[in-house]
Amino acid sequence: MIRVIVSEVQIDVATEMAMIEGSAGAVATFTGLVRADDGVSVLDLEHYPGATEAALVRLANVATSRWSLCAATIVHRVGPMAPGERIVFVGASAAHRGAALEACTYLIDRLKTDAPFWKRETRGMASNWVEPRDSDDAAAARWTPINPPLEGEVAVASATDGGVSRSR
Amino acid sequence: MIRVIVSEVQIDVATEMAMIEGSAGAVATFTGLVRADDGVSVLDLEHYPGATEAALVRLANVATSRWSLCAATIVHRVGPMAPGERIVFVGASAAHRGAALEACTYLIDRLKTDAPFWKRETRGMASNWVEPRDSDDAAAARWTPINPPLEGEVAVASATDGGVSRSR
Amino acid sequence: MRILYFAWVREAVGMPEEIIDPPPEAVTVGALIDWLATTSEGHARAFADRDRLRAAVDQAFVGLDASVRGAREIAIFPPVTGG
Amino acid sequence: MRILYFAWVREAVGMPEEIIDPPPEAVTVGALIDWLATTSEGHARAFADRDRLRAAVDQAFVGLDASVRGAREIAIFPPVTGG
Repeated sequence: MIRVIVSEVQIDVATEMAMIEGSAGAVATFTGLVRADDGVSVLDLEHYPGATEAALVRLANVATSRWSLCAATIVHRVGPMAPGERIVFVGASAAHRGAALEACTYLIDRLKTDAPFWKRETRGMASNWVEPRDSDDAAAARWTPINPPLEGEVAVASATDGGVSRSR
Repeated sequence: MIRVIVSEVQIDVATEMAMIEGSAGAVATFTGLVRADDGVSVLDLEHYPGATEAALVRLANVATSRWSLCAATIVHRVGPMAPGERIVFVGASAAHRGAALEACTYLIDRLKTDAPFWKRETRGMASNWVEPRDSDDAAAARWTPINPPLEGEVAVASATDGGVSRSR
Repeated sequence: MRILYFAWVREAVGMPEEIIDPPPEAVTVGALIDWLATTSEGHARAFADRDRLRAAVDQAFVGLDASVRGAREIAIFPPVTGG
Repeated sequence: MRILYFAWVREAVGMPEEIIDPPPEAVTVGALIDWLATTSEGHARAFADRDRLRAAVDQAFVGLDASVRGAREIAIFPPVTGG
């Protein structure tokens, strides 16, 4: 089961955890938050509606094929958010832990380089666009060569507050 | 912050997630569940009271030192549980995702070999003790050599339904 | 042809999107950017440093040497920073 | 000296713990197990295959060649299977 949500609404991890657990034996998750300790008062997330959801669905599908996942979830917040709030939640569930943990790392590593999001930080009166980190490119690159997405697996998701839920 | 709980009470991941997030930028978690699809009707977890909590606190402390974590949480259920229920939840939070993800994998890999728990499965009328898996030994071994626990970091935790919460 | 801009590219250009009718020599994304840079000071500023630009043709990430032939939607933006 | 048993070792021995007064030659965990195995059929059955046994002395995991000198609590159990 692939679940992709791009939304201005706060991320509800309890709901996401419950949805991804299903009948799997192992669930690994990653949550990225607006750090409360580095002086940022507002983090703004801009994205490319349509292309973003398609990229995330493709990513979730590739991970599901590669690690035989029971489920893959990607929830990404957009718009303005405050320190301590969740920016992104990714989760992978599988029969055993190795697959879930590896797929979870893959999802967040590739999301950083493969999905069209842009962060702008506000500190005091100053706003600036976040520069990409070389370490993100390196983290994403260690997963190549990847299996190409299977034909017909790439769905274009709606850019609404709802999400895309596809059964496999 | 180290948080270790060994309890017969169901694991509340929403609470655990909220507690571990704190002011960190990155949280990685792993949840192990009683698989709902392999014929097990009851999973019983036996443990060594006192020694278990000490082993888990030691593990959380080693991970916290090695990856400079903001927080490490280990919650392990004991007693009888049903398919779909959570057996274990581990979480690691850090400033950046690499540390959180690696520490999370370390915590669950080492928990499998370093903490005195024993699983008994009931299928139909038959009960049997689960045999250890060679792959668990291999997964735990790839983390050695580990930093030894620091002097004075090993606290003996109570074996009650509460937990051990230690500020660092 | 629809052109979309994001993040600081959007801010420098001064608009989130525009409909353009590029000249026939703009056969690649790079050549299209060359031409767009001549259309206003904001465009010139946005496109001054090619190393900081990324693009998508019909919502697929591509290099600046990719063809724009037959494309309906071109997006030009900085390196992504999500997650 | 307090001896604890867990999992199928506990079931085979027939009790979760016992207080014993081992003979002086039982200086290691292995030697203690040798002696315990003579105390009942259940003990003998529990300790038949040494490769399947693990131990802790005063709550620290040890090998079967570890000393029991001065120990207050010895635990004998199968390989662990938590998580």
